[in-house]
Amino acid sequence: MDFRFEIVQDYMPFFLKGMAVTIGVSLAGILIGLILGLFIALGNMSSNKLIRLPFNIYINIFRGTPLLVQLLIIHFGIVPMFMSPSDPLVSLIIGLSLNSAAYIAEIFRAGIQSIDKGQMEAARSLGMTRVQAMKLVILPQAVKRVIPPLGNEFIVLLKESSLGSVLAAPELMYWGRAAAGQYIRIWEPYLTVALIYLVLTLSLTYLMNYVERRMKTDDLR
Amino acid sequence: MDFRFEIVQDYMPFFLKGMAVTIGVSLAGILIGLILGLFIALGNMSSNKLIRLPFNIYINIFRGTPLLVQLLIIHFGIVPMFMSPSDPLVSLIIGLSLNSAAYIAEIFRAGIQSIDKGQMEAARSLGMTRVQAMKLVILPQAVKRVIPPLGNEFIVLLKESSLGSVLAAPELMYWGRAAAGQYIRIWEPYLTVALIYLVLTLSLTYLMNYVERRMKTDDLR
Amino acid sequence: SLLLSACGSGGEQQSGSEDKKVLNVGTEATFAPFEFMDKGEVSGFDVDLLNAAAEEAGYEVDIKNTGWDAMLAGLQSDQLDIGMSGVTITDERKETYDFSSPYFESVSMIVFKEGTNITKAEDLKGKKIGVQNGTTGQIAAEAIVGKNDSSISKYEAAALTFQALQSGDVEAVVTDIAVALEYVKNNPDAGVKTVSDEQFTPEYYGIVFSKGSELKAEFDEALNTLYENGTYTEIYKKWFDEEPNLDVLKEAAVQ
Amino acid sequence: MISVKNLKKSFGDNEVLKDISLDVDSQEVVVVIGPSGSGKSTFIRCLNMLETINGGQVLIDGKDLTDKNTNINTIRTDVGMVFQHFNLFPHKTILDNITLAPMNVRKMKKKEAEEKAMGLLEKVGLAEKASAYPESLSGGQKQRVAIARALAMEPKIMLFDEPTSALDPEMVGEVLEVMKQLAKDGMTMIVVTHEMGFAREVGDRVIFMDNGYIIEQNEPTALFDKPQHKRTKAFLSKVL
Amino acid sequence: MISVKNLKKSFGDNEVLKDISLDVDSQEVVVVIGPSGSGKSTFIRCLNMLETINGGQVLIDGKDLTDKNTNINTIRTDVGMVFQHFNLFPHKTILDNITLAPMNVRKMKKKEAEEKAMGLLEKVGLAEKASAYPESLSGGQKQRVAIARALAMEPKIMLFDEPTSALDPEMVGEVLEVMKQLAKDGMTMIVVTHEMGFAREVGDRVIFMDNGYIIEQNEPTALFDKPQHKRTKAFLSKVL
Ligand SMILES: Nc1ncnc2c1ncn2[C@@H]1O[C@H](COP(=O)(O)OP(=O)(O)OP(=O)(O)O)[C@@H](O)[C@H]1O
Ligand SMILES: Nc1ncnc2c1ncn2[C@@H]1O[C@H](COP(=O)(O)OP(=O)(O)OP(=O)(O)O)[C@@H](O)[C@H]1O
Ligand SMILES: [Mg+2]
Ligand SMILES: [Mg+2]
Repeated sequence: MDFRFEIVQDYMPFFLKGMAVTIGVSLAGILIGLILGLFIALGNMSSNKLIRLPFNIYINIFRGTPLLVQLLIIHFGIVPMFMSPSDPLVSLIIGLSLNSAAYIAEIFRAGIQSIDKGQMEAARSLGMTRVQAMKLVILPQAVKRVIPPLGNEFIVLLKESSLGSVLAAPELMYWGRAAAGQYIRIWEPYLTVALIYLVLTLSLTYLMNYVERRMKTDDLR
Repeated sequence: MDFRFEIVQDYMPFFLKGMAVTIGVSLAGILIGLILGLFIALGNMSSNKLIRLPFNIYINIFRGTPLLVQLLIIHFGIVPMFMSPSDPLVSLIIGLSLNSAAYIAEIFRAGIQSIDKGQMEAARSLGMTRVQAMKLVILPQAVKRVIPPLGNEFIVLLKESSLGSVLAAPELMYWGRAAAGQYIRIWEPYLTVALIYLVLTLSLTYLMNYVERRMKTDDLR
Repeated sequence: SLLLSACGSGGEQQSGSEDKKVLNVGTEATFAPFEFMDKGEVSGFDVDLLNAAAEEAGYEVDIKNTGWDAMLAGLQSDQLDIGMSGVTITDERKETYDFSSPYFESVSMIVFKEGTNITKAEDLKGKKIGVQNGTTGQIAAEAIVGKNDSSISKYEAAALTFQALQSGDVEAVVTDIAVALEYVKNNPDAGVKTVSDEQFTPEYYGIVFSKGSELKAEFDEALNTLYENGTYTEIYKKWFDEEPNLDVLKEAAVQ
Repeated sequence: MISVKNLKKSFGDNEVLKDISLDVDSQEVVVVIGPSGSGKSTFIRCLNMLETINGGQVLIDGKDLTDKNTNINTIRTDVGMVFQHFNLFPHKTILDNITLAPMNVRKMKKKEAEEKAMGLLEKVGLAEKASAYPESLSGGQKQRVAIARALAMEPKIMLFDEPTSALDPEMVGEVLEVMKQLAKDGMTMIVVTHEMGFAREVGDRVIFMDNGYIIEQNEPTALFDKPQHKRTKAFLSKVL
Repeated sequence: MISVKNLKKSFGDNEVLKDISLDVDSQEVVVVIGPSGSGKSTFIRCLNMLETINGGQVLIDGKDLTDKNTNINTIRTDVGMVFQHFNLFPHKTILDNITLAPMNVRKMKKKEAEEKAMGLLEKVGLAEKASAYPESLSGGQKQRVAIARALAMEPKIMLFDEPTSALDPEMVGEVLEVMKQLAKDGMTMIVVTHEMGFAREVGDRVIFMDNGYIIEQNEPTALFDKPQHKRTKAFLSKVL
């Protein structure tokens, strides 16, 4: 099979631009997802069943349906209510945020529940309210536990942002498809794009491992 | 916006056929992924760095690149070398298996490492070899710990099998796209397909919760 | 907030009442040579034609590569005024959208690997066929072997359809002549042959508007003008290197 | 100071406390002993509402814990608790462990809280560890910090749940020493422990619990040397 | 039986065993005491190669552990080990816990292994628990099963690492009783423990370790009543 490097060359500026967009929307997605996810995790851990219910539904819907469908609904059903015309980048960021929030909520829940029960009891026995205990004692400790799974979630998000190409958000995969469409060839654009994703995710993996190792050294158990 | 139910009706037989295919390939994917994943997990936990290396590379590549690209390479690059004509269902199953194996390997590793170190020490101190200790003591206990994350992985797989539509594997999403192509309307097919995915994943979630609860009651700690 | 916005836009009064209205156009630019990304720019036959027609009708168009699904959703939610993406006119689709009068006669062509025994459309029977989902090629092939027949594989993009041919997934690809020729041009050593057949009923591409759009009449008229004044022929020759058959289009428009 | 009447507590079908009544005077030191699973921990956890009470009544300093209008957080500031496994906050320095609750619950000024904390650290002999993190402390040191942390809320009552049983033997002494001092200073204390020496020396009263009941109670010497009940005898014969 | 010469062991930069030499005769019972972190666990873990040895020599029944040709799995069947936290296999019944190694390592027939296991369970007084799972046992019962499990491999030497320090006080006695019986039957034993009563009654020799060295060793009465070394004195004053 011949591999026409000039296709890669031609499209490289676009791939690089697309890479920047990919990184940007993924970052935005994880950051907003973090805030939402924390909120959802806390709601989903309420002792009141009725309060838990909507959070539980949220998590199940966003984890249970394909992100593609979520993105379409958000881009064409929801965002247009606030913004016209809706910008695919905005929709993509919203979609990634809402979707990752569901996963991040579960990460937070696992992290919080992994903190020894004695910590909550000690805090309460000193007269702290539940909220104070959460804020001052549990969450600061949970943060460390959730960093590795959050790193994984970021990697997942980075790859899933490629669905933005369906909304024509000009991220990496969008340009891969554009190149494939122009030359009616798949290998050159898709292999290049895959390689760029791999570089991104590997860099992240190594960064994560580094952070984890550092955290272990100055672990304040 | 009008919603034309007759489109859903027209395509329902195809959606149901597609659903069966989706379930089938996902099941095949997770089963093969389990066997491969266990093997990779054990390899990746070897004390020998050189043995670990290839397993580590495998995991990083399959977790680091978009599944779409993996499927394309497998279907158009690799399977044709062994099989002619190549069947997209076979490629989809291979792709899902190889991809999920990477994630399952990490699930197994976490499960194995979560077993108290004392268990391995007790087994070794009785004269068991490493392999015996693994087989007789560690793995049987790890199995319980990995069931919940494996359930999650199955849900992920179920949704990701929708990428099979790119290879024209006749799974659920493929028929959704076919319907969308015929009527050039997206909401009827995609919302229906999303609903079917949701039903599948929710059923799985409840099944999983049930299994988890049962396991807790007859927990043999 | 009224106060604030008044302050914010203080200097520049919007005086564009005489400016041409800008129409939002969606397309899926992976269908060379009709529409594709030429290194970042949406281009192709459809693009040139629509620009000319809009000019004629007194509009400006903002053509964005929205992707297929997004184009449809955009039309249905009125975020887009026009869809222009080599969309085949069918009765089923007319229930949802309005189409301009036909602007292109799409004749299907069979592409197959050297050595495969295909000389006419009937030879497709019993063979595995690849088509691009929702295109004229699909309609043509389904006319021969039946709707949603299991011998037909529908791919999302032309590139995938041809890749499937290369890897042996399918024995024949049915697609628009222009696309087939574009593929052969881009992949000279692909080892494929092409054959066309009168039996393929011609299909027509139309510009897509949301149901009941006033634009339809204006663009129909504009297209007519382009046929008459030679602009259409010019654009056609630029992209396909041959003379268009205008009579066919006019005839089809009457139906 | 503490008045418990017919206290009942179940976990699901498992009735853990069956009918506990007890009065503890101000400045009294009560030692609770009994076999594993007898409900000792559950009992003292009920006294600061770490467990919800299923029946009976508990009055702390006159306030009824079973009354819905009672603010548990206020009660808890009156009742300090020391746990078997210390439960120090690992992400905070020793000083911050002690000042956290005074500053956030009592809204004490940082400076004031820290001065007070240093005073308490002095008292438990760990002033020089103020800026260390819990992980760098030995078990005995951790438990002394935990005591200081509870004292920082100026409780009227201190509860101890086997404060020395997670410690290496050579560290038991230092913790008991601090507790003895506390008793001498007049703190009202309820102590679950297996340290019979401590019970003898410091306890005003020893309570023997088994199977959710208080079986026997008496002055330490009397209880240890002349247990009245068969079960008390059986238990003491194993432990002494 | 056991001969340790200039044993050295480090974890990274942390030299935990600095220069340990010791000979243990057949049927001898050696008790090891010392402060937390002194290296007691590390020392006995070296004796069945749960830790790799960094320097010196260990001979078990004449076989050199530091020799590469020595099969550690064979050595380990000669050296039984009992851990502080029992480490029973939670997914196996008590009987299966005991028969697992004999059947898989010694390739014993199931029937034979089970008969033997029942004999051992009889010996530790737990025959009626044969088909129970570990979770349903008390700490003391778990530890007795752990001892039976180790004995099922017919070891020539038994190592105990604080076998009673994770137990509730009323369960300590039953475990020590089993160990006393074992000593009486002539087993060679090395026991890390804080139970000074046991050391006095059963030990042939007591070894005091501190900071990676053997500081002092003697007959129990002599060591406890007339410690020679300052550090021994300091330690004993805290614990006795
Ligand atoms: N959170 C809980 N949920 C269910 N059962 C519990 C819970 N806490 C304690 N129990 C049960 O209550 C009984 C008494 O437990 P408790 O901890 O009060 O005993 P204890 O006397 O403190 O024992 P120990 O000396 O072992 O600490 C036990 O049977 C125990 O299993
Ligand atoms: N796996 C390990 N990795 C690193 N350091 C270790 C490891 N095991 C033990 N150590 C260190 O070796 C030293 C001695 O530990 P060891 O467990 O042998 O002491 P010990 O005398 O048994 O104490 P204890 O009475 O608390 O059980 C300690 O400083 C400990 O931190
Ligand atoms: Mg207790
Ligand atoms: Mg130890």
